[in-house]
Amino acid sequence: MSVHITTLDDRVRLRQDDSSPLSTQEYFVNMGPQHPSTHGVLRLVLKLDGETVREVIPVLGYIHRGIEKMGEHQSYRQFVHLSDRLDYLSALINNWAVSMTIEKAANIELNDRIQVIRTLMAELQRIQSHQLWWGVFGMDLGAFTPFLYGFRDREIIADIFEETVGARLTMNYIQPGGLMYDIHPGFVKRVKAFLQYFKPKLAEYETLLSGNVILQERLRGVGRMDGQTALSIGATGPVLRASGVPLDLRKSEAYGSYGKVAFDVVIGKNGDCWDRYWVRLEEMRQSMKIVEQLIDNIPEGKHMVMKPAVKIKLPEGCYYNQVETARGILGVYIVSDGKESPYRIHLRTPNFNNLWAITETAANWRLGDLVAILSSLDVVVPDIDR
Amino acid sequence: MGIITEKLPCYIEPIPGGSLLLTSMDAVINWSRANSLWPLTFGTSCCAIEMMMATGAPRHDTSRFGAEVARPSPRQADLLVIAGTIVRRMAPRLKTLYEQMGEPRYVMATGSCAISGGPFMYNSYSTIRGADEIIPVDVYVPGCPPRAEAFFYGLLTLQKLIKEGESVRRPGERRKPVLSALPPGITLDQIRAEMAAVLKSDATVNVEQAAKKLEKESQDGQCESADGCCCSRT
Amino acid sequence: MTGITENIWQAKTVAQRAAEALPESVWFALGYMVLGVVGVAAFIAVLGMGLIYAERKIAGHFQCRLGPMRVGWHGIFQTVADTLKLLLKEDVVPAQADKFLHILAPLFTLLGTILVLAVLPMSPIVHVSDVNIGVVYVGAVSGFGVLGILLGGWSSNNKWSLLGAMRAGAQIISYEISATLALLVVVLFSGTLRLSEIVESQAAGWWIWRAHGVGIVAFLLFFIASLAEINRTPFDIPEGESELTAGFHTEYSGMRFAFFFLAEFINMFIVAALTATLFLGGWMPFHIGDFAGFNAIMDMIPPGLWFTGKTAFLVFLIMWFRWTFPRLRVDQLMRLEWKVLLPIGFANLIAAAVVVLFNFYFFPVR
Amino acid sequence: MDSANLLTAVAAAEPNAKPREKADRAAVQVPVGNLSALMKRLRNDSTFAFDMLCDHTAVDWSEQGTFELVYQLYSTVHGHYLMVTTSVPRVSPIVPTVREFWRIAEFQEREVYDMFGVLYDGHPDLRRLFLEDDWKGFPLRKDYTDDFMLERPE
Amino acid sequence: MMQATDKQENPTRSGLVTAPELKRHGFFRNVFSGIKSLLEGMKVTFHYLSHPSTVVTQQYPENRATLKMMERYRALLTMIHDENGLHKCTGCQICHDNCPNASINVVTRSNPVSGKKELDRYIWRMDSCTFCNLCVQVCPFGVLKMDGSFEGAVYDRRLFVFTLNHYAGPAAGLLAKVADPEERKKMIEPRDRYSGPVPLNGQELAGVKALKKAESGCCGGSGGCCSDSQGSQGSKEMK
Repeated sequence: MSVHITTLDDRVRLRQDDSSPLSTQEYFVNMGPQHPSTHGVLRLVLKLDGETVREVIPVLGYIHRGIEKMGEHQSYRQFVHLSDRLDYLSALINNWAVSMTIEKAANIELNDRIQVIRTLMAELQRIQSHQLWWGVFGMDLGAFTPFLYGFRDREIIADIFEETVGARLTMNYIQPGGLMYDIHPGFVKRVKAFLQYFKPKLAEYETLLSGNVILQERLRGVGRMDGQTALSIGATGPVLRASGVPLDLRKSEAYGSYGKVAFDVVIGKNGDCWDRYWVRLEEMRQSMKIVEQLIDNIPEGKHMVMKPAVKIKLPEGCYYNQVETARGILGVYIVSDGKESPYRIHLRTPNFNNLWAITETAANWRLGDLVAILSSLDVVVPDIDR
Repeated sequence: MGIITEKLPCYIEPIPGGSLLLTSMDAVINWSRANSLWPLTFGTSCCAIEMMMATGAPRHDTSRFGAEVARPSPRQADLLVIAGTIVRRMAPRLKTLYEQMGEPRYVMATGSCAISGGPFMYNSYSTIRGADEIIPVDVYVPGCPPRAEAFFYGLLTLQKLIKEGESVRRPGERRKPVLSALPPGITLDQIRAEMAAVLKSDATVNVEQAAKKLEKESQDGQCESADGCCCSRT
Repeated sequence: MTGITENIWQAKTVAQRAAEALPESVWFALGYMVLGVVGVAAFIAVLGMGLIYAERKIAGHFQCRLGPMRVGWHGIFQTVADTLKLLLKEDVVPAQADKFLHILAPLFTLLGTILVLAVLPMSPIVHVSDVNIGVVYVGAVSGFGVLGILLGGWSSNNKWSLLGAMRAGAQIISYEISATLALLVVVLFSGTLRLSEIVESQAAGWWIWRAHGVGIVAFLLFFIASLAEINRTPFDIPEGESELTAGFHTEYSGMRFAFFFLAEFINMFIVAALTATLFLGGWMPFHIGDFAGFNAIMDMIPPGLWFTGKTAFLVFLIMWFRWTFPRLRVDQLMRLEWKVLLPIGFANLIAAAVVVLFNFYFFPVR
Repeated sequence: MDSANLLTAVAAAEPNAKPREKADRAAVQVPVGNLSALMKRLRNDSTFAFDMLCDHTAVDWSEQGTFELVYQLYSTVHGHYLMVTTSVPRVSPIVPTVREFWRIAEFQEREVYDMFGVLYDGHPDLRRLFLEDDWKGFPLRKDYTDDFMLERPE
Repeated sequence: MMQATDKQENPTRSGLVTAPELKRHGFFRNVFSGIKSLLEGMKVTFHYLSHPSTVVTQQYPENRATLKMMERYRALLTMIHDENGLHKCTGCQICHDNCPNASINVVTRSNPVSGKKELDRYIWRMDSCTFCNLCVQVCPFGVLKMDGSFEGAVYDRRLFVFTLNHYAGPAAGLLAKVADPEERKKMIEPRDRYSGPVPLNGQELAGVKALKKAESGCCGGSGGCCSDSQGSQGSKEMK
């Protein structure tokens, strides 16, 4: 048996290298939990050699709220609202993931209207999430204005959500058995107005940031990760696709209404920061394509196939289901013992896996590159910590 | 806080006209502090996004309040916006951040999680039930998360607190203005009228009593009760 | 041309007046000096606040928003409130810091900027001191800034601060070379080190185009290198917010942070003003060859306004850069200097020497 | 491969693996002793080619006195899923690590250790992931108690 | 790795878009294309500077009069009272059971006249509410709704505990059956919207006990601890 339990102190111990008089001394620096570019309360312990990053040790748990434990005490319907607070930037998709798992387990059949609206909402959420990422990415690289532009355009989708859902960030809209509300009468008009507005803005994004020579120099070849490593690390979403693996559950599983729409899977070639940047930008375009195809074809039907007051009980067994959020695959694992609340609920969150890519990619890059790589992985810390 | 705000008042007070000077000093100092609230770039979860919407989105734009200069270093920040859940592991760090901030410092708890633990109040082994268990909080902004306008309302409430509750005469102490007992948007008259409509004559007695009490308290300007509504800080 | 301006605006600096007055009365001379010092101090404070307000307002409009709005009319008193608050904010010196150096550092940074301001010919009359080796002096005293930054970063006892300070040190010293090389081009052309004489030598045309292509290259070199020297985007690496929290001034608060903050903005002004002085004719009006009528109209605009206008344009350009570009990486920054700007600078200097030596002018120099 | 074929293939590869009942997708149950060998086979055999470990977690069956460890595997080559489970006694929960096959297992196993106290044999850096190093107890165990935690009032 | 491409389902629709390679040119071309890209970026930002119509800022405290929330926006839980000031709540506890974190406490009493179980206080804790809307959804009588008034910042977190019902007594339908107005008056008792300082600790809050304790405490159940009768006018002064 070689089980040896370590602590962080063991991990951050320096080995002095005196072999050569020219050897430089490495040192540890804490980046976070409060740091502008860790996007929340992620803490990275960096082993630096001058400006060069030798090792990254992520230290987690600064926003670990114990959602899985709470889930064991809540009914299935109540748990959906907790999933909002995982990756709050794709709250609707998280709702969908939990609801879909429950629906599959309880054999609830949904009508087309619900599926189409869910797909629409998920794609809008994906665009919104990528808009925020674009802005923050620009800011992490020192350009402040994209941040503002990203948020400006994000507000318009927030309006769409606010009108139909009644909330701007934590939605609890997609529920087991349907949707909380039917879409608002003004929904279609607003979405179309958004599509019209956002297309030229996306071109502007390209001019302002993608075309910029400084940005290209900062991203080219930085933080390269090949497909095999990405798979081994379990990275999903744009991070995996940028490494050249065309895994997109929207395509391979074709849940919701994704089977009925035409869209392309966006992949990168080298798996560097530039590819991750570009994949997300292009995904916004693909998402708009999906929205365009669906927005005129919302079928009639009810928005709820079961009453909200009905208590859900899943048959005994274990259920695992995945959806593609804006950041990758969100898996929901429910173990039911036939009661009202799950016996165990586990969330396989995309950011948890994506984060560890930093340990593979950031070594021997500069501090500034570390920020770029971290930003290109687009982690949302509460999603990691749960 | 320096000489001006700590020692000077003791010397000025006895001089004839010194009291007036102090009052005008208060006005100027509080004006500058209220209008220059530089927040710390700190956010833990969902509320941080809405806070960024308020501070970052051009539609809302905190720079109108002079509060867009988000400082990454707590030393230079005046306002600590606790945007999001605070968990047990984060609590000591939050305390450190607060301690690193120079006086005057203000704390605003936005969102249910920072106020009370919110969604993670029960059955969570990790979530702190309210940031005020760790550091003193000046203003609470409800919402989950509060929208940008609600954030601004909180900022205005904080400005009111600074303008009315601070004085160079009592450095380090912040007296909270008379608290709003009623939910926003509801006046006592409204309640009175509604009650009267439902309950005709005898039922209004209760409300009248409450009204008298309210008036008395607002004349006194501060709470007399012993349970520490008017929190002062050291 | 020079004759006209000389007649209208007799160039006399505060120091010259003080020197003239010295034989008459020591007190009179002292008065002039005190006037100069107070003037510069007031000028710095007002200028700093104005620039910060302008930056925030302009940034706002670049970003589809309004900027400060609520303190006074369109937020005009915003920076006044900020300054007052910063002055009254608690001044924290970390327990582990080197207290003496920690306090000294922001003073050094501010000193560097004040000393440069002293020799800037803002107009023929507003000119505190006209040093005969003005160009050398500017190069020398602007080094105080980097000293302050290094001291601040070192004494804070914070790894981020130190990283920021080291970045600043490497960056500023490297780019100083390019800036000086570009500056030498102007010295070559005008044949003087005195800033007022450099301005006067541009009466017939500004160096940026009178020196053919050489002038434009030198102008660009100087402007880029100066941007890097004052740590503005895209070269704001020492205080790169997303990388080093707040860089070298992470541990500074209140008043001392305000010094750094102020110095940053005054430096921006100085760079703009120096560039205007060296390449865009300083307070010299814009003249086109022999169009006497046009030139006369241009002469009617006071030189102070010319100087302000040119400087404001350059300041705006700097702000425009800041709100558009991402920042470079440390090694890219160094590569840009040593592999791009420096060779170009040397080539340009040699070209300038050739031009001067063989007298390849379109216009007569003097 | 569809799930029936997959189960047959796994059974052929590892005779001790039995299909896990009450699962909504192809799932097998193996004894702890065979876990490492099976995982190696699943990872490297081209008929399986499970190149992605989607998820790894545990379930505390406190009444039966066991932890059930769950591995969700996915193959991007074949596009099939497999759930592998194994049971260890709660009193001595020691499992071989699968880190050598999938890098992410290192961190997922750390999470399971953090939450359940399952020990991984051969893990290079087994320490708490979310909680502080000196945290007492393992929160996701069913018998976890904590004087900090509040029950929801009824 | 690329063989996975072939295995994708829906091959007819499955296109792949690949990221473009960044090209490198010679030194001078690099410099010029670089400068061109910078200028293009500057053009974008200058466009916004030079077009004040692109400013999208809504000035919040100034636009309070015209600011209108979306009808579904969830910011404040309210109990619907009809034009007679009557609500339909029967105190059935369904909302309490469905509330994810017990932000709703429905306190019931037995009516002094009829002896029936009815609503005494409907206590809502805004401080812990997640605005998930489940209570509104599950209510069989449509008693609740979410209101859009978001201005709720206060200095004391105890002020986030609201009593939503205006009176303690039977629901509207039951009250309508009582013919005698005198008897009606006896059946109901007023309740302010704000219930006064209720202990914050969740354990203590649970149940009537805490409430009674609070009522007998310093400030009483009605007036509230520290009060400001100005209510919403407060923010106007702040300008």
